[in-house]
This record gives sequence, C-alpha cells and structure tokens, in this order.
Amino acid sequence: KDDITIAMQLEPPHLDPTSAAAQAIDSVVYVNIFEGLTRFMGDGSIVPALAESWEISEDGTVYTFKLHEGVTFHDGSAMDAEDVKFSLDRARAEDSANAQKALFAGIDSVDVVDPLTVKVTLTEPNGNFLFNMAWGDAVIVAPESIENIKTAPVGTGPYTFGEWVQGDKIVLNRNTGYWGDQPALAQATFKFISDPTAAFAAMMAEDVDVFTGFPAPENLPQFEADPRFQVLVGSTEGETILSTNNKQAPFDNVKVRQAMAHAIDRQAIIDGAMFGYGTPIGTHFAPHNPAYVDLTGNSAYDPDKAKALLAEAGLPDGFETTLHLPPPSYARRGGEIIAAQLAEVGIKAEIINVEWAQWLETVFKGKNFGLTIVSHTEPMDIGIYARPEYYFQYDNPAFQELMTTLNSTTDPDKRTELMQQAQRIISEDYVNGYLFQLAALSVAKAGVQGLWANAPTAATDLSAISWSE
Amino acid sequence: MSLLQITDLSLSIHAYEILKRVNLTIEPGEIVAVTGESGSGKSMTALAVMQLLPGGARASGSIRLDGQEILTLPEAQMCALRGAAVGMVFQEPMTALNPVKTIGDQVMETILIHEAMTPDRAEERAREVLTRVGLPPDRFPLSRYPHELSGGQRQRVVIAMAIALRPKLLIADEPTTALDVTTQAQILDLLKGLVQEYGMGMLMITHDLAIVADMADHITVMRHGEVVEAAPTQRLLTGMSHPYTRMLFAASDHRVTLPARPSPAPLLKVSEVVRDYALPRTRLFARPGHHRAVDHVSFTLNRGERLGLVGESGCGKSTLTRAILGLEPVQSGEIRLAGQPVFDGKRANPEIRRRMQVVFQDPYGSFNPRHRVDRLVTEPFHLLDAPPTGSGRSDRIAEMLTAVGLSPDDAGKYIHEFSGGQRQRIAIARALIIRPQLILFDEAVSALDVSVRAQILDLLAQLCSEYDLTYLFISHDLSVVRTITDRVLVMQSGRIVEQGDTEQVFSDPAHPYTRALIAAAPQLPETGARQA
Amino acid sequence: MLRYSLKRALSLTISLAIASLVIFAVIEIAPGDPASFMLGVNAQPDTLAALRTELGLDQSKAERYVSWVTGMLRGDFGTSYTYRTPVSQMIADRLWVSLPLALYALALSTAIALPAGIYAAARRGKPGDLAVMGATQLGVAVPNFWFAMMLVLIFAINLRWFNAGGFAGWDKGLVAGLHSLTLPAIALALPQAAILARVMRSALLDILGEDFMRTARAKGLTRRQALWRHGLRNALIPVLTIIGLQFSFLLAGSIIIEQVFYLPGLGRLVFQAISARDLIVVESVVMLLVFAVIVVNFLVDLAYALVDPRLRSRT
Amino acid sequence: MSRNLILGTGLSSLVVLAALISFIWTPYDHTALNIPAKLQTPNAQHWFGTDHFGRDMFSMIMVGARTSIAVALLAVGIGMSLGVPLGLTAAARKGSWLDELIMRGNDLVFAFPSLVIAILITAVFGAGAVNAIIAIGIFNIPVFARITRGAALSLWEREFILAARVAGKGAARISAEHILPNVANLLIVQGTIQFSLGILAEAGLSYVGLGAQPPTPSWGRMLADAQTMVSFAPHLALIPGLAIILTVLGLNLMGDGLRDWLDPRLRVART
Ligand SMILES: Nc1ncnc2c1ncn2[C@@H]1O[C@H](COP(=O)(O)OP(=O)(O)OP(=O)(O)O)[C@@H](O)[C@H]1O
Ligand SMILES: Nc1ncnc2c1ncn2[C@@H]1O[C@H](COP(=O)(O)OP(=O)(O)OP(=O)(O)O)[C@@H](O)[C@H]1O
Ligand SMILES: [Mg+2]
Ligand SMILES: [Mg+2]
Repeated sequence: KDDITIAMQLEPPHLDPTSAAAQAIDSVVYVNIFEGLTRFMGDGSIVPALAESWEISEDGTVYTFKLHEGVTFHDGSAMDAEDVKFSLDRARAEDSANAQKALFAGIDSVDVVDPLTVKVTLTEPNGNFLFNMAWGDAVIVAPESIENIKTAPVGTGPYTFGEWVQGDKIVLNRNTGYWGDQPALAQATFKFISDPTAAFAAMMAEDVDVFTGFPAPENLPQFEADPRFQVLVGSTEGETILSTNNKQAPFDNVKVRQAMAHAIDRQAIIDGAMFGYGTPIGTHFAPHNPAYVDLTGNSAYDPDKAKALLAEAGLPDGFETTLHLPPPSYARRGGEIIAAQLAEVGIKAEIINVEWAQWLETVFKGKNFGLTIVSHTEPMDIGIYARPEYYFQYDNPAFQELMTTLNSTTDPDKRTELMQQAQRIISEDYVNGYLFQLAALSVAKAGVQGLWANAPTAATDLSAISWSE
Repeated sequence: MSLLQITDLSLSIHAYEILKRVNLTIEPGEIVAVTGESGSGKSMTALAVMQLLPGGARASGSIRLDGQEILTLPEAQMCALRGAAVGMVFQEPMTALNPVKTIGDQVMETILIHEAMTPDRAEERAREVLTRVGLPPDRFPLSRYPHELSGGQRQRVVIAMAIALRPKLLIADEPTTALDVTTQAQILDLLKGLVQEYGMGMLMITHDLAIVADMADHITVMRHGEVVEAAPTQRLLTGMSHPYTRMLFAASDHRVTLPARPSPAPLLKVSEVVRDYALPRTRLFARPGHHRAVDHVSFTLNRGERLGLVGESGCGKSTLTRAILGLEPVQSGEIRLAGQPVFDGKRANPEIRRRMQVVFQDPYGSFNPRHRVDRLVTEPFHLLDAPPTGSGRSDRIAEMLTAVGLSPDDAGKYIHEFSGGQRQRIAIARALIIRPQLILFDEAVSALDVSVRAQILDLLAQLCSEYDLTYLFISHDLSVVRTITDRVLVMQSGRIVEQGDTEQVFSDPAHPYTRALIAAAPQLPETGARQA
Repeated sequence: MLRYSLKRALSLTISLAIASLVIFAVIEIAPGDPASFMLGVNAQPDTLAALRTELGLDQSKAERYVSWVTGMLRGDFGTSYTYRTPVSQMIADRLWVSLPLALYALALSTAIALPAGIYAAARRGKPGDLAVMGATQLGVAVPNFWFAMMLVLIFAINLRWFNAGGFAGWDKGLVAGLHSLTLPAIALALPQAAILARVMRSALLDILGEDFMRTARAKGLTRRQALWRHGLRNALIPVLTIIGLQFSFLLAGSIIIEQVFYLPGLGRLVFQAISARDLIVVESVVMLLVFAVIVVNFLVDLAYALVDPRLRSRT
Repeated sequence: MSRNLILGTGLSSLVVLAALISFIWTPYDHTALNIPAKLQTPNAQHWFGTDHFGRDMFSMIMVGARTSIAVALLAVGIGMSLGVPLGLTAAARKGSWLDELIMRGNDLVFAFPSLVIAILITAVFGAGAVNAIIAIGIFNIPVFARITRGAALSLWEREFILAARVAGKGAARISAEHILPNVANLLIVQGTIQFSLGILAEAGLSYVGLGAQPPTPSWGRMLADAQTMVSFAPHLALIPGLAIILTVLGLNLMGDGLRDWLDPRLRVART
C-alpha cells in the first residue's frame, strides 16, 4: 500500500501559506508542496531545508545561505537565489498579504550573491531568525506561479498538487523529480471532516487512515481499545487561555483577574472538555519548551480565595460579563465549564457562541468582549503580550522592554532567562486565565508509522510516513 | 316470478333501526315508485338491493332478484350482478361522475368489467348507449370530461352507464331532484322510454309526488323505515287508505289564502338593472369578458303586494336579490325603495337597507352555529340607530318567536337544536324583527319536506294578515309561487320575459318560455285527497 | 393549460425577484467582514483594503445586488471569497450530492408512504390500519436528525453495514454512491413518509366517501378495483400538494441530515460559508434553495393540471 | 373524548407539568457541574443518568421542556397573531389586490424553509432562543394565514354571512363576529399541530447550534452534545430523543383527538 488518506478538521481556504493565517494551509502544503530555507522537525528542532548550510556574521546581522543544487519547482523551472529573494521580498513588501509579517520585519535587504547563494542582512541581530525562516509563511515560491498559487500551488517539495474537491478533499502526488529522498507514499489524500461525530464515524469505518487533530477526545479510549487503531497523544504549540479584556472594567483590576484565576479548576476543564487530554499551564508558554516554568501554583483552584479577592476588589457580589466562545470544542465545552465555575464565585458570564468570523470581528478586532477562550497555536508567541493593541489589551511597559531585549539577544542561556522572566510577569499579572496546553491528538490505523506525535507547527510531514508490513 | 321481491327487509346500522319489515315487488317492465319524506328509508332500501349499504349495516329478511337471494350472496357474485343485472342512477349528477376520467372511459368501464371484449368494441357500445341517452358522440365526444357537461347531460351519462348492459332492473334514486324542471322532464321521458324499450323493471325513488303519479305503475309510500301504503298508482291516487299518504298528497299541493292586497302604491322600483360578472381572462393581456347575470330588468313592487319570481336555476334570481338588498353594485340601472336609491353612490344606503330583510333557502347554513337564537334573531338590530335593549329587546324576541310559532323560551337555545322547519321559522323571525317594509324570500321553502313546507306556507299567509307583509318570493317551484303570490315575474337568462297576475300567467301563459316551464312541471292529478 | 402555466410562471418570476431582494438585504446587514476573516488575525489595513477591492466589497450595495442578480441569470454566481473559485462550480459539485439525496429520499418516502396509506385506507379501522397509523404517528414525532443518529449507531457503528458519514463520490460507481446516501436518505424519508402516508390515507378515505365511488361500485367494480381505478388518481391531488409542501421540509431536513452524515452537499456548504463569512456563497445557496422550493411548487401546480382535467380546460 | 385525546392530553400535560415544576424544583441544579460524576447511566441518584459534565439529565430534561414549550408556544403565537388577521383580511377581500398581495406574500415566505429563515436570521443577529422563535414564528405565519383564509372563504359563502351583511355589518365586524369564532376550532387544532412542529423545529435548530444557547438546556442541544458519545453513552442521545418524541406524539394525538372531538367534519390539512 503506498497511498494514504489523512483527515483533518479544517479545510484550507486556499493553498498559499504565504498569504493567510489559516493553519489548515500549512497542514496540507508545509514541507509537502512548499519548503523554506529551514524547516521544523517533528520534535520541534530546526534543520536546513532548501538552504544546505548558512553562515552568520560576527555581529549576527548577516546570514549567508548556501542553497541546495539541482532543486526544481514542480513546473520544472530551477529554484535559485532569485526565487529566494523574490519570496522574502514579496513577504515583507509594503502591500504584502503575509499573515506573519513580523517574521520578516527585521530584514534590511536580501541580495543574490550567485545562483546558489543568498545574503540576508538584518537591521539588528535576531536570535529567532532561523526559526522564523522555518515557518510556513516563509516558504520559497516561484514568481511565475504566484498568479494561481491559491488554487494550483507550485513548490519544490516532495509532493505535487493533484486535485482539490472543495469541501471534501485535496490530493497530492509524489514528486518524482524531488531533489531529496523519494518519499514512501505515492499519493496522499487530505480529507476535511470538521464534525466530531463524522470524524469518529469515518475513522471507525476505516474511510480514512489517519486523523490528525482528532476533534473528539471523548472517543479516544475506544480507539485505544481497538487493535485496528493507534492513538498518538502529543503536544501542540496551542496555549489554551481564558483571554480577558484587560482594558475593560472590572478586568482592569488585577485583583479581579486574580480572583478569576483562582476560581478556575483547570483539571475539571481538562477532564470535562478534553476528557483528560491536555497539560495544565500557569502562563503563556508551551510546557515542552525547555524554557518553560511551571507557574500553575500562582493560580491554584481556590474558590474561597477568589471570593475574598473579589470582595477586596469591591465586588463582593460578583459581576456580570460575556464569554465569547468560538467553535472548537475546547472553547465551547471549556466555556460551559468555566461559566459554571465562575458562577460559583458570583461571576455571571453570559455565553455567546460565535463563529470564527464573528469572533474575529467582535472579539479580535472590535475588542468588544469580556472573556473568551482561544488556543494560541503559533509557536513561541509570548511576544503578543508586548502589543498593547492586541485584543486582550495588556499594556505593561516593563514587559515590552523585556521583549525588545529578548529579540536582540542571541545567547541561549540569556534568552532562556529572559523568557522565564516574561512568563513570570504575565502569570503574576494574571493577564489571562491560563488553562492548558492543547494536546495533539491523532488517531491512525495500526500500520501507519512515522507520524508526528507533537505539533511544533501545523504540518503533516508526508515524507516521514510509511506503512509497516 | 317477480323481477325483484323484497320480503320483510329489516335493516339496522349499528344500533339504529333504519328499515322495518319492508316489502316490495317489481315485475319486468314495471315502474315502482317509492316515496315518503326525507329520512324515511327510501335510499337505504335501494342500497340494500345493490348491497352497497354503509359500514355497520345489518340486514335481515329477503331480497330476491330474479329468484336469486341477494342478502346472502357473496361479494364476488354481487359484483357480477351490479352494473350487469342491476343498474343504478343517483341523485347528484355533479358528483356521481369521476372528475378525472372521460365520459367515454366511464361508460366503457361498465361494459368492460362484465363482458370480455376488445376496447374498440366496447367503445362502439359506449357510443351506441350515449347516443341512446341523447348524447350523440358527434356533438359530445367520448373524450369529454364530466365538468364539460351540464347537469342534465351528466345525468344522461350516469344513466348511460347504468343501462349500458341493459340490466333487468334499474334503480333511480331521486334522479331529477338536482335538475331544473325542463331538464327534469327530459330525463324522466328518457327513463320512461328506456323502461319500455328494454323491458326493464325500475325502482324509482322520489319525494316528488307529482312525478310519482306521472311515472309509476305502482306506488310505495314509506315513513320512518316502514311501508305505510303500497298500491297500483291509480288505486292509490283515488283511494288513499292511510292518513299519512293522504296528508302527504294534501301537503304537496298545499294552497293558502292570502289576504286581499291593498290598492297599488309603488314601494320598490327596479329599472333597467344590469349585473355583470367578470369572467376570468381568456388571454393574459386581453380584457376580461363578462357574464351578464341580470339583463335590463325592470319591475315595480307595490306596497302590500306579494310578488313571485320564477325561472330555472342560474337564470339570475339570487343575483337580482343581492342587488336589491344593496349587497352588490349593479353595472347600470337603478333600484329605488320608497323613492330612495338602494345605492348611495357606490355604497349601500343604510337608510334603505334597514327597510328590507331576507330569508334564505338553506335552513342549515343561514345561522351562525355558535350563537344562540336571541342573538341570531336580533342581528338586524345592527341596522337601527337605537336598537331596543334590556327588556325591550327580550320582549321583541318573545313576540317574534311567538309570531312564527315558536316559544319565547327557545331564545336561549342553539340552532342545532332545531329542525329544518323550525329553523326556517327562526329565519322569518329574524327577518321580521325590525319590521321591514319589504322581505325577500330566496327559495325559502325549497329545501323543506312537503309537510313542513305546507306549514311554513300557512305561517306566511297568517303573517301576511298580521303584519301586512310585502315580499318578493323567489322559487323554481311553480306550485308554491302560484299559491303564495299575487303577481309573478318569469325570468329567463337574466331577463324578465313575462309578468302579470299570478293566476293569469299560470292559466294563460303568454311567453313560450313560461309555457314550456309550466308544461314541464309535473302536475299532481286530481285526487280525492284534497278534500281531506 | 398554456395560460395557466404562463400565469404561474409569471408569479414565479416575481416571487424569485422578491426573494432575491430579501436574501440580499438580509445578508447585507449581517455583521462580519469577509476580507478580515480571510486575512486572519494579523492582517494589515492596507492588505485588507486591497482584498476588499479585489472582492468587490468596496462597491455600493445597489451595484453589488445588480451584478449578483444579473450574474445569476447568466449562470455566474460570482467567486467564492474563501475558496476563490466560481460559486457556480462549487454549487454544481454539491448539487451532485444534495439533489440525488433529495430525490432518493423523495422516492423512498413515496415508495413507502403511498402503499402504506392505500393499505391503511383499504383496511380502515382494522388492525392493519391501526398498526400503520400508529407507526405513522410515531414517525411524525421522530426528529429526523435523531433518527439519523440512531441509524448511525445501529447500522454504521454496531453492524458496520454502512459508513457513518461522508460521501464515496460518484466516480466510485453508482452503487458506492447510493450506498453512502442510503442511511441519510432513510433518515430523511421515514418521517416524511409517515406524513405522506397519513395524507394518502385520509385523501383516499375522503374519496371513498364520494358519490362517484358509489357509482363505480354500482357498475360492478369490487372495492379494490374502485379504489385503484377511481380513487387513486383523485386522491393524488391532495397528496401532490403535500409532496410540494414537503419539499421545503425535505430541503430543511437535508441541511441538517447533511450535518449528521457529513455529506458534502449544499447544506454543509451553506453552514461552512456562514462560518467563513463567505457571503456570496451563502446568498447564492439560499437563493438556490428558495428557487428549488418555488420551482417544485410550480411543477406541482403543473402536475395538478395533468391529474385534474378541470384545471387543464381552464385554458 | 377519544382514546387519542386522553392519551395525547395526558402526555402533553406531563411535559407541561415537568416544565412548570422545574421552576420551583428539580432533583439537582441543572447547571451544577460535577465532572467526576460524568456519564453515569440511569441510576437511583440520577434517574436519567448524568451528561458529560456530570449534570443531572433528569433536571436538564425538565428544564429543557421549558425551553421547548416556550419557543414553540411563542412561535405559534407569532404565527397566529399575524397569520390569522392576514387570512381573515384576504378572505374578506377575496379576489382583490389585497388578497392577491397577502397570498403571494405568503407563498414567498413559504418558499423559505424554516431552517433557511433561521440561517438568515442568525447570520444577522446571531444564534439564540429569541431568533429561533422568530424564525419558526415567521414560518408559521403563512400556515395560519392559508388555513384561516381557506376556512373563512367557505364561511363567506354561507348564508348566515349573507344574513349578517343584510343586517348591515361590515367585513371587519363580520370577520370578528362570525368568521373568527367559526374558524376557532380549526385554529386550535392547527395550533396544536404547529406547536408540535415547533418543538421539532426548535430541536433541529438547537441541534445545529442556531437555537437556545448554553447554559439554557435544550433538548436539541443535548442531542448535539451527545452525538460524539452515543457509542459509549447511548442514554445521552436516547433520553432527549424520547422526550422530544413523546412530547410531539402527545401533541399530535391531542390535535387529532381535539379535531374529532370539536368537530368531526373539520378536515385539517396536515403538513
Ligand atoms: N351511513 C349511515 N349511518 C347511519 N345512519 C344512516 C346512514 N345513512 C343514512 N342513515 C339513516 O338512515 C335513515 C334512512 O336514510 P335514507 O337515506 O334511506 O333516507 P331517504 O328516505 O332516502 O331520505 P332522503 O329523501 O333525504 O334521501 C335516516 O334516518 C338516516 O339518518
Ligand atoms: N359571484 C359570481 N361570479 C360569477 N358568476 C356568478 C356569480 N354568482 C352567480 N353567477 C352566475 O350568474 C348567473 C345567475 O346566478 P344566480 O345565483 O342569480 O342564479 P339563480 O337564478 O339564483 O339560480 P338557482 O336557482 O340555482 O339559485 C349564473 O349563471 C351564475 O353562474
Ligand atoms: Mg335518499
Ligand atoms: Mg339562487
């Protein structure tokens, strides 16, 4: 068997990873169709991809990338330094639609040295630069394919785009002209099944071979008990938090935020909403990251303390607020539980179920909310706390200062220390309610091997996958 | 051996006894008429012969057709008899035919069920039969649907289906009640001719004694499910032995005496009235056509006069009534009551409206079933500026109910607690309660049994002397109009073709249409009953 | 007949025009900007503006309504905001699931309901009738999506006779396609069948009481013959009405059932489009659904004329 | 009173009773989560078991009845209070442009399946019980308008209406005094049926998330929540499903029974 059907919850809106935030795009195309200079591995490490090697100048501002030889795009044209320059310049251009423009913000210039050498000059040293270049938003695209990139992507990866039946599936085929090792699977079909029941049914019926990001954790025990299947539980970069509108009264009072933090029983949420899958977090940082500090103690479940804090804040009878819940079950179910827990201490949170579009409109853009539950799945995104205009509106100059320092620091130990300091600040400021790290839940047929257990970034690395005998 | 011999037929439906020991015999070529008031069991007797009784019916006794016992015959054999040996014609030609099948199909069906033959041959037979009943296929193709035929024509199709296989026995249940007099005469002639020609026996059910006397060789009178009298026509007409039979005959030719009419002083003047109904558009953007229901009608109704209006169904009688009442606008002409127009511009004139009242045909549909009699009767008070209230009101109600022969206590009852005749009395009370100058009776006695009809006519005559009534009496029943009116108008297709004193018109009709109408109406022969 | 059809066609056109206006107006006031949804959380204002221009969102409402309607008349439903593909193409793909499903369900429910109704009417008051009527009472009361869940539980999860969801695709063959539509069709059809059977029965019973049925019996037809030859076609008139009305329920039902079985049909499309603020898709699919109901009722009106000659001759 | 009527009234009153009692008493607080006690099958403490949050299903069913009844009842109310006057007006002005306008308007609304109305409404105002009521209510308007007009038209042909016109009464007065009382039975029967359809519609809307929002319990949402768990906790789906079925069944039986009881001649177009 050399083909595979992989199901996931969300269908990509289009297939250009460089002009949208949708994770679903990366889940299909990242390292399959498109590759960047560097790439993520399943364990989160960054390794060379199109760039064979690189040199970093002494002051840390000039990166000289040596490209692999003989790499061609799927349309047959050669991938060279011009393409890299084009891709990076396109991403950082004024009118760029890139969703992660910040990744490229520090680039001062991109210069073609020779067809296989590119020099990237930064305005200041950036310890994250190679990491940034591994993102799906930084993949190398062919200038002549830009026109149709959204529906007929052309990349350098081990798979070529086959067909897309909107609302149903996308088919990828093995790229026989791939510059690297030939992958084991000749064909891969991505099916999009957002409904948890249908997900369960499709798996049970063996319609699909793999389901990544399985949406119904309650069904996992059944798969575990079934010899036909294997269940992979890993970690994602998704910090699931109870985002709080820090500018809105009474949340502008740290006592109130602290009270809420103590009113929440994380374990109940993990058990009730995620059926036990998920790691409690006490700050906005992934627990599998070496720099992580366990700060859950700052916000231990203690309703009495919560009530006392509320009284101190002048709200002995609690208050009313809104709780906007986007569609994923961590939010919808978790929201119901949190609302009930908050009610225990006198906080009446009115649940408002919203679609993502509405969420973006009212919560994210409009900042017209009290509370909301979201999983922030971008890797290493603690930097959002340094943006006072960001939807939860945390404005702490000290923290902003700290982030600036962090960005210009390249020394690993120093960086770790700074990151830990940052974790502590937001934890002790109770900026948001920190709930749990979203688990990466995958179900696969017993014979599938090579799947990523963890999800350091949204990706389905097809070349790693194969069938056992 | 008789063709049909019914002996001691008793019938009950669930717990109700419907027929009690009915006896009846029909010989080939003989017409036996069964008559009697509504609900007396005439139809049930016929249905028992067909074995098409409603669910829950249990029959005992014996029905022999050509010597064969029918009551115990298995359903399959009964099916073979129906349509082949016994044919049946029903009352309502409008509904007796399947609306979605052509008349040819429906006639052919009778033939094809019973006799194996090619459809072509059956079609041939159907043509013959339809021609025989007066629907020659060149003018009435077999492909016509029932709704494309008039009532009389449909009844002919029903008859064609019943006689297609020349059954030995033909049962006709009120075959002409739904038709107007001229058509009725034609259908009766057709039936009589068929009986003679085919030598069939015929069981004819009708409540119209004039038809009975005219058609039947033998008469059976029923009442409450029992045969009260049965005899050959001649003998029965001359010597009715049962008082019920005598009463029936007397009532069906009931005459009343009206008080003398005062000297003529015009009350209602109808001049050149035209009433058009718009027809549905024939083409999308064409001007819609119209149907002229009332066509330049003019007449005068004097104070204290009792005016009749006769004409066949659909000639425009009710339309004229509605126009006089000011319920519908007229297209041209004028209607004045006591010198004032009924219409005040486009709207009805309330001043005039309150001087007129009306009594309708249907004693069941004329009342809101949810109101009590007092409320029903006082509805016209709405027309008064200062309607009586309190005891004044109840006194008026009591007075009116007494006047129409009911008790003041009836004011608290609902309408379903009254019989048809009583309801018609209440309708009269409602019309009288505001003492109108003019009352319109639109077929006010047509739906009633003869005996009840006689009572209502008596009541009217009595009220005429008590209240000096002026009325317009509309009916298609010539005998009723003849006795209850002073003067009569004859209407044909929206026009008044003749008018004059009632006796004058009836004894010496001037217009051919009037003559045809009178000739077609079956006449009850002189019998000894009238003196009783 | 022609005039009748023309008149119905005219009122159909007017209805469609008003419906399109209503739909457009409602969608217009719906909050949520498609462009900002598409670009996600970190969108830059200038990028947004560029996208809005590209999507035509910066035109006036009237302009957009006109171009939408005239586009539809040409079969061009515009371009999906999220997928960037022609909406007509997406709808056509989905129709290949939704339409067969609706027809399958309609066929199933008719095939079950009419015999059941006839059977019950012919055995009025007898145990057979009572059993059918009892079953239909229950059938009417069962929510179709719950029924669908139970079907999945029994036939897909426990017995594994059918897939619990998804659509095999017609390219795998007619049998495979129908196989994946079978459970959804049953879930849709049975509650409908219950209603239809009741209507069929009561229509037949009404007809059985008609005078012409007695005439038919008097000709010598057996009860059964009379029922088949004279009863059925007349009873079809109310049944047709209900089938026409049911169509609207069938569509609504199939939107939900598509959710349960995860079928890539129009229902799912409209839900997806709503959550993605793909308003042009929402508008077009809703318009299509309304169009379908209106057209089906138009066809039912025409079918009346075929069944009932009285309407036909009102030329 | 027929067996249907007794059985139907019995079932329906049971549900109404449960809804009413839930205002003053439920075995447990229906909002109280008890996650360690989740997914229990029916037992002595929890008669209908517990859901995935450990909430008491019996209490939720009781309170859910409240939601179902309130939504369906209000929707019927909207349908009746707008549809009946429209139908009466159309009948009184039969053949006029007003009649034509009302009936074409009806056809138009009828062309929008209730779910589509709900989708449109929620697209604008967001999901919620009120919007479900409005959606179902709008759908009910043409139902009542048609049935009222149909019945009223045949009444307008009756002679007692003619008698009332002869008594000088205007169309509005006649409609109120004579037509309405005589279509009341029909409306009661149709109202029962629409009520039961409303319960089904509410369940359907809540199921797809367009109905009542948490924490308001709703049978349809309970089913939606249960969906991924049917395979290991079937009671989560069975119990709300049966609650819906029995309620609808009760109302339908009651409607049928009422029809026979109030007036055997009335024939209601069942849709
Ligand atoms: N289906 C039925 N079930 C019960 N009783 C019935 C049924 N049909 C008729 N009857 C009763 O049987 C009796 C005789 O009815 P039948 O129809 O024979 O009367 P009729 O003499 O033909 O009257 P009409 O002149 O009005 O036709 C009546 O009292 C009637 O109420
Ligand atoms: N509302 C209407 N629209 C169109 N045509 C009508 C209408 N009412 C009556 N007609 C037609 O006008 C003509 C006269 O009808 P009308 O009711 O006055 O007859 P009639 O003499 O009272 O008959 P009957 O004896 O049957 O009561 C008929 O041809 C009828 O079809
Ligand atoms: Mg009779
Ligand atoms: Mg008349």
